[in-house]
Amino acid sequence: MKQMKRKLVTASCTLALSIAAITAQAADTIKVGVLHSLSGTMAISETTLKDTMLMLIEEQNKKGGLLGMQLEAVVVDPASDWPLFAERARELLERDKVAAIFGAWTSVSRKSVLPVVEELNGLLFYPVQYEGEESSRNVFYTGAAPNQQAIPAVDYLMNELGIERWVLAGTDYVYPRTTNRILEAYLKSHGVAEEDILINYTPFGHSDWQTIVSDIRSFGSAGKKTAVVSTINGDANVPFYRELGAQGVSAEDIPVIAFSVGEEELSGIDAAPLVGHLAAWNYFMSVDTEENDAFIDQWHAFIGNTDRVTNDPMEAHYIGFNMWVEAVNKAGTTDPSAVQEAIIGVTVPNLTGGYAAMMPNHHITKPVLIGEIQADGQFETVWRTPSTVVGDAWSDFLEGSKDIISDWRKPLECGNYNVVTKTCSGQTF
Amino acid sequence: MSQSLLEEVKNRDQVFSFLRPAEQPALNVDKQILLYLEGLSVSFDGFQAINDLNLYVRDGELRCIIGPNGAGKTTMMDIITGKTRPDSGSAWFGQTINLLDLDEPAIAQAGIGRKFQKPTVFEFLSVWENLELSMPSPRAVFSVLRAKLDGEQRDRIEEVLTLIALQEQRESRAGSLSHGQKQWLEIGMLLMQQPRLLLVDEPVAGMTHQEMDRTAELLISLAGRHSVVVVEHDMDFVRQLAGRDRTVTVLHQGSVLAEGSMEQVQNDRRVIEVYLGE
Amino acid sequence: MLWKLIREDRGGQILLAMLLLAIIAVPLLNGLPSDHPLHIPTYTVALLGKYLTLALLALSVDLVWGYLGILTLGHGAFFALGGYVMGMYLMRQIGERGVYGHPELPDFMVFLSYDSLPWYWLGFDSFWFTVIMVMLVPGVLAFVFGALAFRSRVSGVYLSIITQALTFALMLAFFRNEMGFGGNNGLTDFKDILGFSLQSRETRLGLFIASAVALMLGYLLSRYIIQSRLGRVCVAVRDAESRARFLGYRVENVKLWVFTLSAMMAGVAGALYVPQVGIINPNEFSPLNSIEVVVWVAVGGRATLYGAVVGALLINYAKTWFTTELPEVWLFALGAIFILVTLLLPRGVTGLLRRKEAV
Amino acid sequence: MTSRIIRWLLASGVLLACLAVSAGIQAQTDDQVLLEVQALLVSPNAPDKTVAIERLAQADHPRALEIYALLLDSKLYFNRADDFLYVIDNVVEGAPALALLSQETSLIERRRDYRRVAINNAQRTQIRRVMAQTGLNHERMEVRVGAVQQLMGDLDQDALTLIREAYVSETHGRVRDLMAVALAIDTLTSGDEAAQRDAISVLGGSLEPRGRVALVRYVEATDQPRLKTLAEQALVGIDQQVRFYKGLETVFFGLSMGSVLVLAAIGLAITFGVMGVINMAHGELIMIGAYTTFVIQQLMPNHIGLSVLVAVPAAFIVSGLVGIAIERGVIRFLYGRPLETLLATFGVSLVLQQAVRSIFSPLNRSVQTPEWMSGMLHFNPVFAVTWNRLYIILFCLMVFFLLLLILKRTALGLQVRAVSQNRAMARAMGVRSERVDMMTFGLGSGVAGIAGVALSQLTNVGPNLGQAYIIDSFMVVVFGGVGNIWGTLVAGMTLGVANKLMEPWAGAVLAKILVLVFIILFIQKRPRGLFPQRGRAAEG
Repeated sequence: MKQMKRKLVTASCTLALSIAAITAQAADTIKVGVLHSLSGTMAISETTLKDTMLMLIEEQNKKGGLLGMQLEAVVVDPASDWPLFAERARELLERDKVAAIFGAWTSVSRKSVLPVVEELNGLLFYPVQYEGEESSRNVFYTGAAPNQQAIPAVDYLMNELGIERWVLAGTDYVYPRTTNRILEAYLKSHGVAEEDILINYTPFGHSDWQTIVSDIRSFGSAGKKTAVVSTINGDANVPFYRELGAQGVSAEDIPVIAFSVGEEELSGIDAAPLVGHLAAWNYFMSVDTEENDAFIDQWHAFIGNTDRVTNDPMEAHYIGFNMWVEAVNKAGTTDPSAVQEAIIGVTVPNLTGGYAAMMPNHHITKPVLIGEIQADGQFETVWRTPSTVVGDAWSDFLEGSKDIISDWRKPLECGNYNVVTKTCSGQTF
Repeated sequence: MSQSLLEEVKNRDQVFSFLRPAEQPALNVDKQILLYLEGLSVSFDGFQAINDLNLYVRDGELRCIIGPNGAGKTTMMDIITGKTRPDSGSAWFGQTINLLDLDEPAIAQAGIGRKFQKPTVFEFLSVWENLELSMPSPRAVFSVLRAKLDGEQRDRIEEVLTLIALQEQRESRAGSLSHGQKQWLEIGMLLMQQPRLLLVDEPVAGMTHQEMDRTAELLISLAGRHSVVVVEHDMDFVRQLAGRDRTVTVLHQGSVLAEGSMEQVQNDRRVIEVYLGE
Repeated sequence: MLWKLIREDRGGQILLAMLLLAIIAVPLLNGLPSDHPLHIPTYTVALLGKYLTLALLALSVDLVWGYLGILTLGHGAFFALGGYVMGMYLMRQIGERGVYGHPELPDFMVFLSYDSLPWYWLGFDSFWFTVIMVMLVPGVLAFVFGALAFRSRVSGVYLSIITQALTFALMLAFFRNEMGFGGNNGLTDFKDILGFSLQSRETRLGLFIASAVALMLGYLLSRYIIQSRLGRVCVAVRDAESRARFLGYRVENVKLWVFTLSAMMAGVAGALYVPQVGIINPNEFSPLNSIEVVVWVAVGGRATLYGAVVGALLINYAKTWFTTELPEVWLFALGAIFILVTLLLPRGVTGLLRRKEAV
Repeated sequence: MTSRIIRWLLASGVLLACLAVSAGIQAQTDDQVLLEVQALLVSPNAPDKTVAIERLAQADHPRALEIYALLLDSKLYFNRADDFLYVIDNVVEGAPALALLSQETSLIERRRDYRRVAINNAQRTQIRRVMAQTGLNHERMEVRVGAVQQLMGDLDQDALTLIREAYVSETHGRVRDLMAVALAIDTLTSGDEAAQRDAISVLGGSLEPRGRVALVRYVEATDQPRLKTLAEQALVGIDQQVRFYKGLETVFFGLSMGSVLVLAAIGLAITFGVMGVINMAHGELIMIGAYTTFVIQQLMPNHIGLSVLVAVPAAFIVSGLVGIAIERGVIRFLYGRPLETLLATFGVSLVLQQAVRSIFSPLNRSVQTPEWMSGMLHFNPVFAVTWNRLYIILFCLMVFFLLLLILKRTALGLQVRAVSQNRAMARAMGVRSERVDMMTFGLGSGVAGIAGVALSQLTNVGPNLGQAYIIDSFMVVVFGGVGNIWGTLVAGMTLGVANKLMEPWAGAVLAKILVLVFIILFIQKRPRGLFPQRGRAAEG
């Protein structure tokens, strides 16, 4: 009994002491938090981003660090567990006093972290495309908003391929739901009839696509050119594409355009039957620019494997990290408030031969690229927007949000300002 | 079914039957018969375990049942105690209680106790607690939650402890008892239950000769106040129990092959055939 | 009266004493200046509070698994339901402060263009209604499920697997956006509880104390049951179910009531968990979570009650430590713990310290 | 081949016209055309490539088909330094690059120097259309069907002329029917009432979706009431048949989903049903089977078709050995404590998952589908089944009956049944129960590995593969009745078909929830599943 008591006491003491010890550490480095799952279901996507961050930080240190100090990465594992994301973020900010956090994947993890970074006034750079409808003082969205991915993609299909009939297929969660609602409104505003739109939702990890692919085939045999806009997420894509291949749905008959399938996802699929299907991103590994070549070489050297691919969220981290570095240099400090002020308007090169600028709504400018899948799992760009597109936090096609704007510059300093009621809602501080 | 329910709902002059507490009629043994088994049949996957079985046990009788393996002895007990539903036939406890309407706890509360072939006691509870749980008392969850032992009940447990010679082990875990002691404890639990009918399945398996003698004595002493049905393999023991005038029933292939005194049964040609042919 | 419940329970005595100590000491230490060596940051307070709610969940599992022998692989469902009920209350508390500034509808409903609150969201603006529902919703589900399953004598492995099916079905259902619970994103961005900001130090301390008190009450209640004759009937049912039946006990009723009570405890744990972690999402229904809880109990020592608490604290502390320090090793470590504990420590880590065999 | 093109070109009015247009450049040699095409193809502008493709067709270039094929297979590259076209199989340093024009082979020094000549969907369609025109006379029936379908995508007069000519000499029924439909679609818009009547009857007798579309359009547009009625009747007839075949298709989908469930569950039915061991690591054994397939494909990259066949015994052995290791290392200490095996094997599953993450990385691995498993078996235009699903159903039945044979007819099976019914007795009879346990568990695990091979053809090969199937597998076994592998078969197929029947009206998510709720309720009604073991053995 006594032993047990002692054990419990020791356990709680170690906990308290370890926390005390770390806070006492001297601040001769600038800490950067990396918050990506290394275990659990999300590890499949997020591990790569952790490595990307380590590479970028290492590179920056080679260049002499930041403000004369070395950067130090603090890597933690939220283990694909959403509450753990919040806990880890709090740990990074309170215990490790990181200057910025790069991390999260999927909206739910970001939503979990959001209250924490707002409360502790941290900085979060979120690198994945998302549904929009959010703008926080403390979060910088370096992935695409729907108007930087979905809408240009539909424009392409409509104008270049003459698509008249649409299947909107997605996994049942907020990103596909919102994207599809925006697209539905957008399509209807372009004169597409109700019966020419088929919306379908499937659960996470859905593995039996026979019925849905067969439905798509019969929907597409009505004599009008049909396309599938896929917001199917993660693991469900492989069986989906395999079923498309098996049922002989070729890209020439019914092209499928995906927003969540990138080079890394394709590396797990036999891409040969999928040649010609499409994806809309802001970056493709195949883009032929010097910056991109350098980035790929750097990545291959860092990871020690020339077969590894690069993808869009990696570019988002590249841009986000460089923007943060720039802003810190501009502000002369890593103090989050100063960086928040300094970062708006910061412009850094992206990897596709242009520049990305941080806008007042904490979203960035991006070109939109449409690529066709090639047999080797790469994308070939078939179309790109003539100029970059500004990320729109609040969609103009949704009833609730079309009157809302976001501007974090003084004097407005509001992420959701309703221009009709002239109020700034949802800001607790 | 739904029709009659509907009728009932319309008829508002009485309480709905499903709201009425299920009342058990009192035991009635006017005809001196405690247990009626008539035309029972049951089969498992085509195997006819019980086949048109008819058996009557008189109130206060000690009845021995013998039969080769697979004769249906245990299945018969299962039917009486509600564990197995027969495919056809009827089983009545006294004249008023239809056993086939009741489930195991209800049958136990109606006054039928059962001892298993393999001694089954609550191994993680002490001997005392085993007996405490066997005591007849309200079985509803909340009564059990608040139940306390009163002096009279303690005396009763002490009494049974003495009877089964486990006073020393009262605080021991039942799991730590020897095989024979477990058999005794189980019998003790049956006694605590104060059933009208005791079903005893191979009570002396694994007992020494002295223990066997004591068990026989005990069972014989119980007869009269309780009816006792003993299923046993051990012929010596059955002989001891049945004495000269108690009825012995021989089961074979799920039905009664012979019935009578031990002597009659032993000399029955069919019985000899069955046993020798085995 | 209370003392009687734990008179013979040394583990429980120590546990309750430590909880009492924590209730007094943690706020004091938290009040120390932050450079003091014994200062406990608010972050740790919230973490400890979370551990305590998980310990309460483990306790509720031990009650049914340790004493009734029902290996439930779906207790996470009751925990999550309690959490969702509390989450609904917290969502309603946001009021006009949502991003769309809608006076009544939570953000995700505006987002999915609901025009009014679904009926099942009504009433959750009242704290007391929520408190009742926190226990009632898991309780009713457990009661209905238990009434069906125990009456049909589904037991052992079959029961374990249908509890798993239950929580799996609920997980899929809550993932659906049509359900009106926010789908995959769940409920989040809570602002305050009973008018106190969830981000303030005082509220966090308050929630920590509430969790500790809930755990103490849960422990005492479980002890009360275990000490009574009902507790002995439970053990009897666990070890020889048909014997208990032949003694006249309505096994299904015993199981049903204890199971329901345990589910309500799990619901309370979930309700306290959600404000401290700030999010509730269908993943809490994941069958793997429920299995993990069972393992906490096994690690701590089954059928001891305090063992469940110790196991929950131990494994969760290990999880926090490993996923920070050695993320790649965490699953190996967790897997190894499962295997080693079942093979080598069937009585759990507290079994090493126990002299007398517990029931 | 080339001669056939020429023959056809001569016959074809279309390209005669083209040739006439290009008469001015008749003098150009083939090489000049190629140079022109090369310049167009290396251009970054997509329209230039369209012109290049057209140019090749116009010039009736002898290498046109070859270049088309290279473009479709994306084997055509250009060097950024010299802007020449190269044929490359595999762009890695040191691999050969064959210059398209000079036919000289060089070695790749830097793979970044070579860029693929990528074409888009529109150009792919363009190429296929050009190739379809020759395909109408191809010796293989499938190619001819494909060609007609390709041309039907855009039925202009040229295409119709070609089809009409080919129709005369065509002998194969299916191709003729398809051609007839194509011609009827055209006739429907002609003014001749008798011809239209015939066309309607042709279209009414066909299930070709394009024919149906033509009828629908005709009904909408026509002003001839009698023909309209006829067309409407034809449509009703078509729709009735389509509904019937849709129903058939749903049943097939259900059976195929069911066979996946059965495959995933049947190993569990042995370990769980026969031995009473709850193996939570079962899913990971499936995963190991799938990874074995991946490894085998890596080992024999040039024999993908064979690799899947090799993978079946390999996966059986690998998973079986892992299973035996689990049995020897963990489970044998826990017999008679089923609930504790659950916890321990859950630990094993976590370890295996993380091990796979460490060895193969957390990314999904790509397993290729062999040629013989891809494509579809067409019964008619609205009903076709995919070969891979068909093979998997057959495979599932094969595995099932093989197992049945092992359990019923072999010494091992006899011993397994003996041990599962009465361990002590079997031991007394001289059965070495330890060995039987080991073999049984190995058998169940090996079958899980085989299931992994099948699943690798349908879904992700990644560390989460096992988890996705473990709950479903348990549901199938419990629903079918523990200890009865017939039950597993019936249960898996039932659940698959039920799921698929519900999916169209309930959606995939709700269908799955309903199935789960159904199982929960069913277990209340029959606590021991569809085919329970009865009698004394079941009480044990």
